[in-house]
Amino acid sequence: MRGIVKEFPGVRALDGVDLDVRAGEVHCLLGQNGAGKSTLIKVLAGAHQPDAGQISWDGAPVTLGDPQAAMSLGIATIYQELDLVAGLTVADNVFLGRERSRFGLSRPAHANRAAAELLARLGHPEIRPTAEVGQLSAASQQMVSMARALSQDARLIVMDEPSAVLDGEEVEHLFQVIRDLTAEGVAVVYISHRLEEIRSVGDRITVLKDGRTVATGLPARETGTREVITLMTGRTIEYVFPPRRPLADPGAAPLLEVADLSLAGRFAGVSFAVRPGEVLGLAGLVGSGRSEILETVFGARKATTGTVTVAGKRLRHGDVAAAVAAGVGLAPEERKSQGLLLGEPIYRNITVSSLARFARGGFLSAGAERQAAQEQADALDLRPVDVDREVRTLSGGNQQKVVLARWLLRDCQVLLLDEPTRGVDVGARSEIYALIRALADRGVAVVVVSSEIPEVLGLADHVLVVADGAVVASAGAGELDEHRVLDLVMQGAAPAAGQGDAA
Amino acid sequence: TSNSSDDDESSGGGGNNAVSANDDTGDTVTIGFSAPAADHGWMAGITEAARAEADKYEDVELRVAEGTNDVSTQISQVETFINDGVDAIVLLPFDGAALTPVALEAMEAGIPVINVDREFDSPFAARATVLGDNYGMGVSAGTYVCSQLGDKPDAVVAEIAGIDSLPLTQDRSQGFADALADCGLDVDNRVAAEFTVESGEEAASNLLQAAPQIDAIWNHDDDQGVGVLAAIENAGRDEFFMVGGAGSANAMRAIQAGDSVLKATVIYPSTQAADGVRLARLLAQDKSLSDLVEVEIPRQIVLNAPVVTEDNVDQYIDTAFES
Amino acid sequence: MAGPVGRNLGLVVALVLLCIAGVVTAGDRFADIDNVLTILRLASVIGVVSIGMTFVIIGGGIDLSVGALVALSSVWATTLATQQMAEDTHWIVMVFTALVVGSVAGLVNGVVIAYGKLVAFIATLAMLAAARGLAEIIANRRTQIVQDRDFVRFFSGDVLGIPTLVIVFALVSIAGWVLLNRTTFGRRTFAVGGNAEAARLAGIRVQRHTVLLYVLSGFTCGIAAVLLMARTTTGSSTHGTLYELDAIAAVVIGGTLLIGGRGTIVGTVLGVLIFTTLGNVFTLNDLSSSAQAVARGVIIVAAVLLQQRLVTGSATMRTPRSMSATSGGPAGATSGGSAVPGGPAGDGPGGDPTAP
Amino acid sequence: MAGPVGRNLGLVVALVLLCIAGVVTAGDRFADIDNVLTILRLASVIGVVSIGMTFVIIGGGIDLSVGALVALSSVWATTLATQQMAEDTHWIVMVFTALVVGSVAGLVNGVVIAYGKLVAFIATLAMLAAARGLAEIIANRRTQIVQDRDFVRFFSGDVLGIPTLVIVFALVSIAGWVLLNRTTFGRRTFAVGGNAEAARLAGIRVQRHTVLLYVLSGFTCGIAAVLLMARTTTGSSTHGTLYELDAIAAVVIGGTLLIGGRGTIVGTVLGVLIFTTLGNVFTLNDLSSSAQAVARGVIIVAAVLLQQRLVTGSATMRTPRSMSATSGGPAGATSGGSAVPGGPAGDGPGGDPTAP
Ligand SMILES: Nc1ncnc2c1ncn2[C@@H]1O[C@H](COP(=O)(O)OP(=O)(O)OP(=O)(O)O)[C@@H](O)[C@H]1O
Ligand SMILES: Nc1ncnc2c1ncn2[C@@H]1O[C@H](COP(=O)(O)OP(=O)(O)OP(=O)(O)O)[C@@H](O)[C@H]1O
Ligand SMILES: [Mg+2]
Ligand SMILES: [Mg+2]
Repeated sequence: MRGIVKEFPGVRALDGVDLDVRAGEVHCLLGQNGAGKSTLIKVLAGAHQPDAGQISWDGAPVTLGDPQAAMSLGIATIYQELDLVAGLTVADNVFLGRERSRFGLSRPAHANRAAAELLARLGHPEIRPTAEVGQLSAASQQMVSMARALSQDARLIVMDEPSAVLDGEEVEHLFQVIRDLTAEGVAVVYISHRLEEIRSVGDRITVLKDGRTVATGLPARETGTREVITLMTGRTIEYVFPPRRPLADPGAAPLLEVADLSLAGRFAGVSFAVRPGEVLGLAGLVGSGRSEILETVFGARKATTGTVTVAGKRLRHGDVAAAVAAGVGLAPEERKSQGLLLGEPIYRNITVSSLARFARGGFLSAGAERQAAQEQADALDLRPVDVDREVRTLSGGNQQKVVLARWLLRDCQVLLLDEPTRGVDVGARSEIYALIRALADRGVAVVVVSSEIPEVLGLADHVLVVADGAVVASAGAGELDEHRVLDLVMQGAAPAAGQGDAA
Repeated sequence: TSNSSDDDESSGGGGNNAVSANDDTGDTVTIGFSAPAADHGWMAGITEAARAEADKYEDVELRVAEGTNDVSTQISQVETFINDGVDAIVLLPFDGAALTPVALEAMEAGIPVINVDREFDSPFAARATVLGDNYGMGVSAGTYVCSQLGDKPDAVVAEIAGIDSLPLTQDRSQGFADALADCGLDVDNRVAAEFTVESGEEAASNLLQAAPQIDAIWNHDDDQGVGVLAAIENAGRDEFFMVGGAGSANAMRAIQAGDSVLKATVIYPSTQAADGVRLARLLAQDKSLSDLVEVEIPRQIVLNAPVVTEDNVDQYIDTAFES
Repeated sequence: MAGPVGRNLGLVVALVLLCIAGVVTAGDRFADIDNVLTILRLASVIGVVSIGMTFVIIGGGIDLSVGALVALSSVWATTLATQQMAEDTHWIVMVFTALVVGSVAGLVNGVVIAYGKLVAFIATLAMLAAARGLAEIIANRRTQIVQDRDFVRFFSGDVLGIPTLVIVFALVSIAGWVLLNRTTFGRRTFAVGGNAEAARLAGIRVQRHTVLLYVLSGFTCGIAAVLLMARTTTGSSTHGTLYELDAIAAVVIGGTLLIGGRGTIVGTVLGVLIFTTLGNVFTLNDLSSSAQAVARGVIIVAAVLLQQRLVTGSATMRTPRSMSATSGGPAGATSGGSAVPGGPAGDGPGGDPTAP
Repeated sequence: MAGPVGRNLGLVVALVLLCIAGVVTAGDRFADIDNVLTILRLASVIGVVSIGMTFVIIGGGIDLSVGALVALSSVWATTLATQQMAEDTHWIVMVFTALVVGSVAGLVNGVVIAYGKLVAFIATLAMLAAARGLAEIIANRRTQIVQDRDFVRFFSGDVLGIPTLVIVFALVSIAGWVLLNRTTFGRRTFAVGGNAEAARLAGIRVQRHTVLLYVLSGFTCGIAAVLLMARTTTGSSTHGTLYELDAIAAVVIGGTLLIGGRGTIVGTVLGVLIFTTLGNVFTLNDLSSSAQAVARGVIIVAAVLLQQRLVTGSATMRTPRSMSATSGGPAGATSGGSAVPGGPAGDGPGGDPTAP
């Protein structure tokens, strides 16, 4: 790809990008949120038409007018937004657009068998080909996308942040699959914000910044983390967690108290307490039930038993509005479908939970509202700066900041964060870590769920390890290390199998 | 045969009086015409007859508003005519009462209104009124049924009404019930259709199942009657006779042929609006009805609702509307 | 999950209850075979249209023009010229004309929507007005009688006691079922309606597929016109009045989501049967049309509630992301204009329709 | 982005073109102030209903029962009992009755949809049938005449030459605009319609809000009933026939997305005016109603296409996800049943509504 330019109204997403990929290599694409990585690969997949530039395949220039053209060349793409059809089965999704039929009739048995083979190859034989994709966990859906790409017998597979929804073990498995592929001469373009992954699977690196190639062809293993970060951000960032400070008042009454909380069929007997200024981390495998614990605490799911107490006041089960009124905020796992009003401007997304503050007798003061939103946006270094932009046009990291800004504006006492750094680049990631710590220092009680164990360990004061809907360990962050957590997670997972994300 | 040729003949019949000076071309008059949506044959026939009538006069310019079943829209059409300063308005209201205020407004503005078919609720809202006789139609049908079944006190009589929410349907049913009561009969099964062929077929299909044995059916409308007959034929039933309504050419041909259950139909003239147009023209030109001694156009003309049977069908078939 | 019966359990129960009500109130007259055939015959015309509508709605669209297309097809197929041609050759000419007219009008719908990028609601509303107007102009607002006795005899006859109309309906339903569930076309319809962007990225030609869906709907309107011509022995510009609402209601009550991506043919057929049986039971009981209207409203609500309770009740274990459903299901509740909360379809109720 | 005019540029142009057509073909008769007032008076009744409908649709729902609610309110407010009470006290009793009846019926809609979790389409369709049936029963299918002269005089009078009806419409529109754009209620309506799940997680009581939306729609039906009672001096079960389609068409042509989350009051008002003016121009030109129907269909399509071209054309800088629009916009094209592809609203056309 040479000199690719793609303009969106108001944004020049790509401004002359070069990229060359060799057979059999894993080419990593790096860049901050909004650098243009996803846009670039969409151009490569034929989903976007470039405004300028040239794409060559096997040395010959080609035009990719639509996704089909790219596919027929042997380019398979796994998009960042899981682009699956929720209402169709796994097998249907795997072969969508390339269904095999005989006499016009489809052959479900045949497709199911083929899909099962692919999923087994990916290490996920538990995903049934006849299951409906909408019922699967995000991780399983990611596997379906992978299977889709594999089924195309492609010569180039493009993966846009495939590891974002996977936990450590699954990522390892993914890498194994990638190595198998490259061994067969398939080229892979791999996008991720986790630099350590790049090091372990990548061959060469291309770094994008503001729609331009700032470096290409760097050897993955030899290039230092610091150097890469500097290339991406234009500055040096310490990829570290902010220091913990001792609690101002270690004896303070817990702000959030959860006692014996259960949700039938999902998790049971969860108890914990978070004091003001404390960060509680929930570690565990994907599908262990951490998200559901958060959602239940928040009232988004109606608890079967147990109590949730905020600042001494018991919350009604299943009543989000009451939780919000009591000063609880949730940054949900699925940003786009659960967190954001995609079609609305940024400022409205930020103020939606604090409308009462800007209203007198129900009438909004638009000026005050926008200004308050703008302040939050500036404080979080949100890009673009213009809070009138629609949220849907923001890159993932910035969308996450919008959700955080919402609760910051609301002055929450208790903040529940579900995978707060998913899809967020290193720069922004550090900012978010600092932010979380700063909030805690202001006396907020924070609960963080993350699939990245180092993140939980680095960020939290206290860690709960969750496995299969039960808390299997509870310890201060200092008492645990990554291996210990993994052990706990695996032990917990083993006996109670059959309830995981097999679906 | 097209309707206009029928009308030519009919006007030839009624045109005997046209030998008078009334048919001489006078000052050109603009007449506004508004009627409900032509969603069934009779209503379509109404509008068409009005247009055809207007075409016959060089001195008449007929302005036809889009047929509508929304009274609010119809009101605005009349308002438009008033704004336009037409010379007269022929109005077949979707709902007489609802159109009364705007008709009053027109009259106050000095525009004579000829009310057709559905009566206003104020005598001042129209200069002249041409009415079909809905109640009388029911009475005629009922009387005919009585005449055929009078000796069978336990005869089963069924009724297939038109659009049930219209007051005119209620009038017809009332007349029918009253007339039947006179000879000790009553309506055993009643269904309502929507004046369309299809709804007639559907209503009749269900009706025939509801009543395994029937002696007589009165169907309010010959348009839907086509569907009713199709349903009867499909069900293979013929133990009863049927009386139609409105008097379409189709129905009359069937009566003439005598090979179906349809033995009679009650006329509900589809030329009312055409009469209205004539009256409007005369009013606008300050003329009078030539066959009357009276120098003024009468205030109200109620049209007869005769029963057409095999015996007298020849007399009516030429003025019937094609549906 | 769950067979067609399981998934449509509530509808089946509603229909059975309705039949019991029919038997109790009207006894033999209801249970009579002739009466059952009458119900089926009445269901045939609107049923065929509803099958086409099911495809359009699953594909994420809507077709308000079906009634008008039935009228236009029936009128065009019964013009003097067509009937003359039919007389000279064979009545199949009339059938053919109706099908072609319906399909071509559907094609126009599809092209305007897929390539002109008009909202389906507006495009087909415009077609509704235009097609009915055109039908009136062609027919000159007359009811056109079908002269060809063979045509009428063929379609209003029966085979082994089953009316041809009903057989046609059954065939169309089966063909629709196979097309939806057993062919590539069907898979793609779900994909296009469920997530058009994903479908496009998967290489499906979404626009072309959309056009085909509307052609299919137009085609079923053509079939319905033929059936209606046989049933009423006429072609008329008033045929098919308000079919759009009836068909959409049958499809939606059958569990198809108005936002697309999910739906079943079996549900639609049950929906049609429920509505038709309802009318029949009312008539057998000689209910006034006003009382019918009120009862109809109440029964519709009851039937759908029943369907929801039955299916979600028996299926809580199968519906994973039921978060919104259990906690008071607002997503569905308000996107109610489009989503079926609590999912009458029984699969993944409350599943946030916007989630991938 | 862009003021109301900019965003509705296409609609304004369409309306202006229509007016030019009116002036050219009907000259002074069209441009006459009386004629303009006639258009506005006609627009008032359906306009008020459309304002309520705009809220419901932006909130992700739909209300098919509006016409029936207008009928029911008008009938209830003109029963002998009510009129007697009004005579004993003041005609405001009739107004009050109409508003309460409309609101309560809307409440029933809302509760069934939000808490009973019925699809809005089905729930309000059922209400359509039930309310009209009830109106017929109450009125015994007779047209009820308003006896109170003061009532009629008040509403059919004018202030400074502007008819009271039009003033009411203007007030309702302004109130609607303020409510939608300047209050928390309006903001929540967008949120609930745009993403109910996200709205719920942001602490909005989605179900309660949904109920309020339908109550609001019912309330506007009550107002419309009062206007219609004044205009016709009657209450009748046939009032408001097919208002549901007219109102939805006006709302959608005004750029409000059927899937919710986006829409404007100004667009709706323009949509209403376009439809009303169209009918007026037709009447002035003495077109046959069949030809009118055909022309209406064609003009609707033309107007929407114009709106799309103008807004997307002049606004490429403002329309972010033009991806699908440029690349053959399938998302919008097929979810056309719900989305407005090419977005007449001018903002974010073709934004794939289903993508997460
Ligand atoms: N359809 C679109 N319309 C308008 N702007 C867009 C569109 N898609 C992307 N953009 C903009 O283009 C730029 C590049 O976005 P892109 O999604 O390619 O970033 P990215 O590198 O993949 O970021 P992330 O790491 O967050 O996924 C961003 O500024 C984004 O806001
Ligand atoms: N409503 C539901 N019905 C059935 N199963 C569900 C439901 N919601 C979630 N699950 C399943 O329950 C398990 C726990 O899900 P949860 O999202 O809480 O896990 P998690 O630990 O947060 O993992 P992740 O990182 O994927 O979010 C998953 O397997 C998920 O598929
Ligand atoms: Mg990206
Ligand atoms: Mg989670």
